[in-house]
Amino acid sequence: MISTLLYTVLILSLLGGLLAVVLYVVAQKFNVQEDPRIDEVLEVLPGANCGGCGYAGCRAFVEAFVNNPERTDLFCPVGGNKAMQMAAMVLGRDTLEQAPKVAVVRCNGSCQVRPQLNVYDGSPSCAVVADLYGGETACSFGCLGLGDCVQSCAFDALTIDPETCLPVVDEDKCTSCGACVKACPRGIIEIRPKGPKNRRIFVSCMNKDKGALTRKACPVGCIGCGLCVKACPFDAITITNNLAYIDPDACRLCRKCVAVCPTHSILEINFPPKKQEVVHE
Amino acid sequence: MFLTLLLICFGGSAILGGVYLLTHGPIEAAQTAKVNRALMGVLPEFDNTPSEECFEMDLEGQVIKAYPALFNGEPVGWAVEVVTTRGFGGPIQIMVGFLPDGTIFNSALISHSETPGLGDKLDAEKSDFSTQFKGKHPATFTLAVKKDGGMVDAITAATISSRAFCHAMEVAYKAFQHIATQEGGKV
Amino acid sequence: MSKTFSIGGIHPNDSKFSKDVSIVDLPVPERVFLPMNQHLGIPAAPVVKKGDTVLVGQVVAEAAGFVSAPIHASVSGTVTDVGLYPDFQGKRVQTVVIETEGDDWLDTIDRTAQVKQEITMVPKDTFQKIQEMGVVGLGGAAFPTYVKLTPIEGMNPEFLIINGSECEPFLTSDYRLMLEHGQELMIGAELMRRVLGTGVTGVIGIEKNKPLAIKAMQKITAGYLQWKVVPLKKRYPQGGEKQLIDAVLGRKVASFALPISTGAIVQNVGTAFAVYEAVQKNKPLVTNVLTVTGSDPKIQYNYRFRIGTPIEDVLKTAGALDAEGNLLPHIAKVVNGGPMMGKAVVNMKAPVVKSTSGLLLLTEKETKRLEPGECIRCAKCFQACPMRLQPYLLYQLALAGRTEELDEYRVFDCIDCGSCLYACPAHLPLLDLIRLAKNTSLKNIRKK
Amino acid sequence: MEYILIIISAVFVNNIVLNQFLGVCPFLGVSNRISTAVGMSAAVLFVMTLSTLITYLIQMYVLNPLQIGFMQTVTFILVIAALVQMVEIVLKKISPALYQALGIFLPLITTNCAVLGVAILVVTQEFSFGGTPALLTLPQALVYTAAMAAGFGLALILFAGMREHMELVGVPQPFKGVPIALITAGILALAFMGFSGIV
Amino acid sequence: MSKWKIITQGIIKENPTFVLVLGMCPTLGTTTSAINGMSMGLATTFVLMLSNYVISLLAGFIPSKVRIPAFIIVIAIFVTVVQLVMQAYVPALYQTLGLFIPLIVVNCIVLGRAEAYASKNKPLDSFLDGLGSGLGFTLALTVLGIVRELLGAGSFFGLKLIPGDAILVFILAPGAFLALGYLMVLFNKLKKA
Amino acid sequence: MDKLLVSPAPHIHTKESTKGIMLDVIIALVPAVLVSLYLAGISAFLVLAVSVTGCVLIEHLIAKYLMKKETTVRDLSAVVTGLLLALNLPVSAPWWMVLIGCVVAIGIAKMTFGGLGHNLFNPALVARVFLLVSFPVQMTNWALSNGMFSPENPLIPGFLLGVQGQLPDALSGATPLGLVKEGISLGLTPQALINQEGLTYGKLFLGHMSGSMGEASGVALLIGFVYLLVRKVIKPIIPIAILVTVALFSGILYWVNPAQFADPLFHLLTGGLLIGAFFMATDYVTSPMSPLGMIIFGVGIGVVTVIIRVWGAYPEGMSFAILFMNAWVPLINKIKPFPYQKEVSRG
Amino acid sequence: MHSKETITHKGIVTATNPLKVEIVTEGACSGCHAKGYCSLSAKKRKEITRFQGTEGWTPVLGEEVVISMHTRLGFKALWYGMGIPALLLGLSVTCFSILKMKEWVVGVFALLCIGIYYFVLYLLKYRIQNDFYFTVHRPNP
Ligand SMILES: Cc1cc2nc3c(=O)[nH]c(=O)nc-3n(C[C@H](O)[C@H](O)[C@H](O)COP(=O)(O)O)c2cc1C
Ligand SMILES: Cc1cc2nc3c(=O)[nH]c(=O)nc-3n(C[C@H](O)[C@H](O)[C@H](O)COP(=O)(O)O)c2cc1C
Ligand SMILES: Cc1cc2nc3c(=O)[nH]c(=O)nc-3n(C[C@H](O)[C@H](O)[C@H](O)COP(=O)(O)O)c2cc1C
Ligand SMILES: Cc1cc2nc3c(=O)[nH]c(=O)nc-3n(C[C@H](O)[C@H](O)[C@H](O)CO)c2cc1C
Ligand code: SF4
Ligand code: SF4
Ligand code: SF4
Ligand code: SF4
Ligand code: FES
Repeated sequence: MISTLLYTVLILSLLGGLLAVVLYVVAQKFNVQEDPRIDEVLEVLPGANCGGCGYAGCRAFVEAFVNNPERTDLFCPVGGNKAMQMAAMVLGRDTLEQAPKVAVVRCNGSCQVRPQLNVYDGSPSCAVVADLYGGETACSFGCLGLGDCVQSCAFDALTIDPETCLPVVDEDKCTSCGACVKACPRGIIEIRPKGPKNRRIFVSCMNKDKGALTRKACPVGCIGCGLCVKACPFDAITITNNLAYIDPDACRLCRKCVAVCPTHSILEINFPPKKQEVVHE
Repeated sequence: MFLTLLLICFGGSAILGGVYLLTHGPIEAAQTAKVNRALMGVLPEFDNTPSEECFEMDLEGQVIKAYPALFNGEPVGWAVEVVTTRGFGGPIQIMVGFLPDGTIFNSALISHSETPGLGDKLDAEKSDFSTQFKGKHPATFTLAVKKDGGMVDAITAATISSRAFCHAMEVAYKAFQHIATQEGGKV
Repeated sequence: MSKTFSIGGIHPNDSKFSKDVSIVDLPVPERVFLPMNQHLGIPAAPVVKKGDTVLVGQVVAEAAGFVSAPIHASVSGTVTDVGLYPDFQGKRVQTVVIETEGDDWLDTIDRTAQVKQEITMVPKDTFQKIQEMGVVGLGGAAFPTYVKLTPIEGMNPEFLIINGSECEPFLTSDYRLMLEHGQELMIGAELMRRVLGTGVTGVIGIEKNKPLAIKAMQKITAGYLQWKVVPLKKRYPQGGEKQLIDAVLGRKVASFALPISTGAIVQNVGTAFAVYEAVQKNKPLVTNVLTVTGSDPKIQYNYRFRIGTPIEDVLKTAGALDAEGNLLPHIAKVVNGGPMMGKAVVNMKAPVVKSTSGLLLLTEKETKRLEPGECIRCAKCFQACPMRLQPYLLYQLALAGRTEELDEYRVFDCIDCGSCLYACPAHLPLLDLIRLAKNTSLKNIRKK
Repeated sequence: MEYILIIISAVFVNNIVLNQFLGVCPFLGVSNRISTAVGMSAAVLFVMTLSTLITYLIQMYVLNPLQIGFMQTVTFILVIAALVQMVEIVLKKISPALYQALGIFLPLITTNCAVLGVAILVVTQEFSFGGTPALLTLPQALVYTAAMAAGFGLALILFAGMREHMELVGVPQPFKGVPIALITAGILALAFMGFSGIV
Repeated sequence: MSKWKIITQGIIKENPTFVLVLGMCPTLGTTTSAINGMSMGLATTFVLMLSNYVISLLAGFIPSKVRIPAFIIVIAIFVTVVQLVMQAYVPALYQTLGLFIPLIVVNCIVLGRAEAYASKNKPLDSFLDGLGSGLGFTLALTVLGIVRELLGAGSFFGLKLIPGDAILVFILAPGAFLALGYLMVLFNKLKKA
Repeated sequence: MDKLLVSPAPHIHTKESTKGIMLDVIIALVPAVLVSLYLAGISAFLVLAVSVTGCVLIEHLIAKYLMKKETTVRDLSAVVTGLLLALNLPVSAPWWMVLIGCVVAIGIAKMTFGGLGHNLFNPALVARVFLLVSFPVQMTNWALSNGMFSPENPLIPGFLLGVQGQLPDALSGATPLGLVKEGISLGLTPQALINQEGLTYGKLFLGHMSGSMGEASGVALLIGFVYLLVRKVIKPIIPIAILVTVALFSGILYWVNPAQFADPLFHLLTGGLLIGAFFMATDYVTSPMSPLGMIIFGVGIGVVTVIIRVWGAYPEGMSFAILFMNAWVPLINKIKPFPYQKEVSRG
Repeated sequence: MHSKETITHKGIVTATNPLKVEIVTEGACSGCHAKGYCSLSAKKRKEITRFQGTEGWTPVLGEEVVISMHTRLGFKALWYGMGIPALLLGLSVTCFSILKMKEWVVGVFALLCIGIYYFVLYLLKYRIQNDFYFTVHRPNP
């Protein structure tokens, strides 16, 4: 009996000592003390693992964010400012506020207005069509309508409107992660600031052809006439390659350009409808 | 630092040793209880402690334990503990109780690793396979499954286990005969 | 057993309905469009401007680099525009437009039908001539022929293979050429052989579904010591350069290697004929032969056409258009080329070009793709692929966007033959995605 | 012959993962790279055999003679934990290059469950090869351990392949990840049932 | 966090089996019947509670460098205690659970909770945390045991519901994997709903 | 057409389709189905009917209500699974057991993985093995005279019972393989057993009803196999590899000790070997793609089959062997086909 | 990411001259949803120092990089570090058992053999090192 107790104590102390030495050395040398803040920050982020931040996954992003307090460019587009503020709060530091952004579709050529010249019968992928030919209509810059962008969106923010055959962005769901921008072979989608009160104005066309050609292909395309440039009091509009572009930072939403555009290719979003009528008169 | 660990080790091992010492008795008691329970099941009423009077013998290269049962000093039977390796999943250990004339009083499954749902029906709790041996005398009741020309109803889809059980029975009976002839059936 | 290539291949119905129709001249069109990218490589540079008058055979654009070819006027008349015009796929390319006035040829061109047998030109001049006359490969890729004939250091040509397999279903222009102009194209082939070197052996590979052509060419080659005809088993894509070399010589061209690395050079029969005309007749590549075909038995023609003729005009002559100039109602698709590799025509105002070998008119029933299902892993695509790729895997990897693995499974080896997509019983758009993946893969490789 | 029986039994009939349920976590967790699975298997084989050798000796020549068999669990886990770590330290000291290559190549060997399980099985389970059941001798014990590890490897490697297939063709969303792995393992275990009764 | 929440957290939101996928081996290996599964779960719970409690008590004294070895020793000791006690008082159960009792030592839940929770929290909370996690584990094992027993033997906690044999696979190895796989999907569906 | 149709090349496509291929397999199974109907009459019909409708229905329900997508039953693959499952069951299988089989085949083995083309294991075989392990008694002992379709039931006209249904002495018993296995364990020689039970090769080849329905007739299966080959639905590589391996392996054993091991022909003709080799090992989805892979696959099946038959607990090993090798398929498919050409070759 | 011929691993640059990169290896149970929970040895930090050029780009301290290595090298390391000793273990146990030594002596000797092997490996350290080199890349997003 006593011997049993003795041996027990002896053996366990011996082994415990041994284990302690080994594990001590190991802990000293290799063990990772995971920063507990990483988990805490992860907790406050949406955790979509979408890669919109430029990192391989949320965890990688958080690691970079926690370990590099000096980097102010790190931003989770999905969680937006709110999440970043909370993350910063967890770490006790400040973040730079970024203007909220949203995806906009820069093509007006719905299937009702753009004459269809042929019928495509290959695999339903914009990338394949773009590789093959100019598309079903005469505009070789416009949306192909097969929804590669829809597929790429992890947040169900995009749908193809069956009537216009154009993608529609659900502003509430869109996180401005930019996946659709990468997916579109035609470069139709742009991530733009949401604008004050979610109001924004942009040229909804990508056609870089000369005006006459554009007109033939699509009645609502930008013909590069330059009227909007003249109309804009803030020098926000430039024309390159027969295509107007409105600089979101310079634009003050005066909507003068919308009124003058002969092809109605400048879109205004979320403005009260009443005024819109005025514009059209 | 090491001191702390050593202390923990020390304390821990003390606790452990203590628990061991405390449970040591009950563990052994549990083991004998198990044997006793089995003995009670396979033998008619007795008033000695067969587990303490057990003796071992060598038969067919196997160490077999035999327990004598007495009532009022009279031998009322023998319990024989055998192992067979012919089971499906591994060794099967059973205990068989014989009346002095060789009639099987009862049998009990002590340990086995047969397939649940198939071979484990050897267990009296799971099927009445083992009850068919009750009260039979091996001289008149051939200890083999019917397929092999014996008189035992095998468990369906578990002929192997049934065979093994019969085999174990047979070994037990041989051991009993051995006792009966060698030791004269007396204690 | 006749020879064929060793890997994969399919057996579509060969549908050569127009094979008994002789080649006739297509009327000279009112206007021709001469795109500057009728060959692989750098587009040619126009040397005429609006208002210039030109004669047939006159240079309108010059080669703009080593891998490039000059372009000659195929009609006489006035240049009415030099600008961007959509090609048959709707992509805009630099084009010279000539309004036809009469049919006046440069007088240096020998327009007699008489076969000029004797070869007088030395190889060096022959080579020069081929370049000047704008001869490009007429087997499909339109690779400038003289580039292929340019010696590469360390690679000795041993064989010149004339590609008469015409493995694409429907098409018969090469076949008719062999029947009607066998002698001429043989002279063209011999000319090229001499350019490559006197030690080079000439081989003409013809599929067995063209027994008359085999016989005709065998007769003609009897007069040439270094030439022989190799009959080949009918199997698509026998005409593919790598497959043909495998079939004829049993040699295989490695990934990214030039065919010449196996000692072989492949030229199409049409190319050989063009070389004959260029060298012996001093005639630039301004005409070529195309087949207008389809399952409609009434529209079966082999035409010699002026390069730059609008597709509309060709189809009108063939009777495929109604009075208003619309396609007949049963025709759903016009393909520039064969059914396996040809490209669907989008713009019928666009012209047929140097390498156009046929206009195929398909009905909706024949060509409409069926609803794709799930890959049932039947391996038919794998068995069909002549490059021993795993199309089902490439397709799935492409869908998943796993580029690195696509390279590992050699997506860049795909020759676009379409066998896999043809063979898939689940009707998956295999090649659509493989092609996309291949293009990205090649882009990445070029970057490195 | 008995060695062959031991091997067949351990690899196919009583596969450590599919039948004995040891080392299930790493089985479910190791990536779908086949090379990683192969590497893991080899590493597990080494670690398992080495630790069994030591625990076997401890059980037979220390615990049993001293009659403190109840210390088995405590001693084994301490020994195994120390050993696994020690292999790392030793390798690092011996050849940093080797060590670094292994670090990039393999995940850490955290198969405690399987290692400890097998170490205990080896010293407690009785085997019979026709005769009276008995504990394994040292060489038998080592062969048994190695075969167990090989069975682990087999399951792991087969699984890596299947997982890769599933990743490519896709499984319905609710089943992604662990559930489909478990179900596949279930069907694999069904297939392995065919081997039952061989030993 | 309220004491109650500490307990429930481990049962549903962070259920060790269905959500965290920890300790798969005992989960699969001991659930041939409901009672076996439950016993295994309770044995683990016991170890979890006590080790959590003791580690939380000791945490202040143990230098962080030897934290892990100390934890292992504490846990191993409790496991051995469980082993001895079971051997003494429920030997039959001990036999059926077999190997998996000593394997509690390497169950990730136990060391994991010690490391992640007990070493940083108060003894009572740690005790409750151990209880919660343990109950979550027990719950999962019991449910799996019930399902397997019901399908495989037609009985419920040993009570025979249908006569004769049922679908035998479910008490054999393949059934363990299949049942757990589908249960996991079900649990996640229910959790979401 | 007023608008041109446009698509990437190629512009013509094969006339084959998934549905057509499945239909071919169904047609190829007709002889085997007819033989089992002829031999066992309405009992066979019942099993077939429950199995096929069960599989189709379950697939439909799962696709429509659980996966919420277009139903996939129109590709007929569920019918093939149902037919093959039925042919893998004894005629005496009760309807509920067949139904459990359907749930396992379609629900577990096929749809859980995502449906046609996604599954790793042969659905019909998963179901068979599942049932075999769960209900060893019903699955290995063949007894026609159970349930309502016994010859004693006066309401059932004799012809509906099939040829063997009228032979009371052939009504129950084990499969030939089971008999031989059992006998060998009792120390009899295979030859003696075969003679004793009257298992002539002719009978084994032409038709008998002791075992699964699909084991009934070698010749019916062969006809179906030839049909599949002629229609180019399958390549013969896998079946040949299996048969050759089994013949060789069992031949060697027989040569070593004819008293303990059955002869190769017996092995080839009994059990599910033929139906397995012709119809189940060749399932596209669960077999390798390349010829080399197919050989490895077939050889593996052959070896495992013989090992299980000779040494294992189960009398029959084909189903296990195919499932076991199914697990290897992804690895086998990893063997890259020889590249078109690595180095430039000259002649 | 799944390329077969090379293995890649994420790491962080901890020194630039000479280059040192720290990697974190995780436990085998990476499928386990509670990575942080089991910390017996779930995560370890290892330093990689043997690099073979950086493809014309200088890594910055603290930068995230990707290390890649031929799979072949991994197997080689495995073979040297664990494969051979495992074989040696088996071999020595067989030999000593055949010599009919006592079991515990066999065991101790077998352990000794492995010890000797590792010692030899230690002596050959520099020779072996020449075979093992890794490359670093920028992570591509
Ligand atoms: C997984 C499995 C477990 C089995 N378990 C047993 C068992 O425990 N006992 C047994 O006798 N047979 C068992 N068998 C069945 C035997 O291998 C054998 O088929 C049967 O005993 C002979 O059939 P019969 O009893 O119907 O004559 C098992 C079979 C398998 C496949
Ligand atoms: C799949 C495939 C099929 C081809 N089929 C033919 C053919 O039938 N006839 C032909 O002349 N060229 C065919 N080619 C083109 C040849 O590969 C090769 O480019 C041509 O014969 C070279 O001659 P050229 O330069 O004179 O055109 C095919 C190419 C591919 C990729
Ligand atoms: C850059 C480049 C250089 C080539 N140089 C040669 C050459 O020197 N000799 C030759 O025979 N082919 C040469 N080729 C031709 C190709 O191998 C091939 O014949 C051509 O792409 C036509 O292919 P196809 O007609 O089979 O489609 C060259 C191709 C390219 C892209
Ligand atoms: C040649 C061939 C053999 C088939 N064999 C089987 C089979 O053995 N079992 C089965 O469930 N389905 C079989 N199918 C049908 C189908 O492929 C199967 O249901 C898929 O595995 C389901 O994804 C077969 C199909 C073909 C074309
Ligand atoms: S719409 Fe585009 S930017 Fe917005 S969430 Fe979807 S993919 Fe991201
Ligand atoms: S926006 Fe781009 S990706 Fe989306 S449907 Fe249009 S072309 Fe396709
Ligand atoms: S298109 Fe490419 S992948 Fe398809 S069969 Fe031809 S070579 Fe192979
Ligand atoms: S041919 Fe189609 S269905 Fe068959 S393996 Fe290839 S992709 Fe899959
Ligand atoms: S419990 Fe995780 S490996 Fe066993």
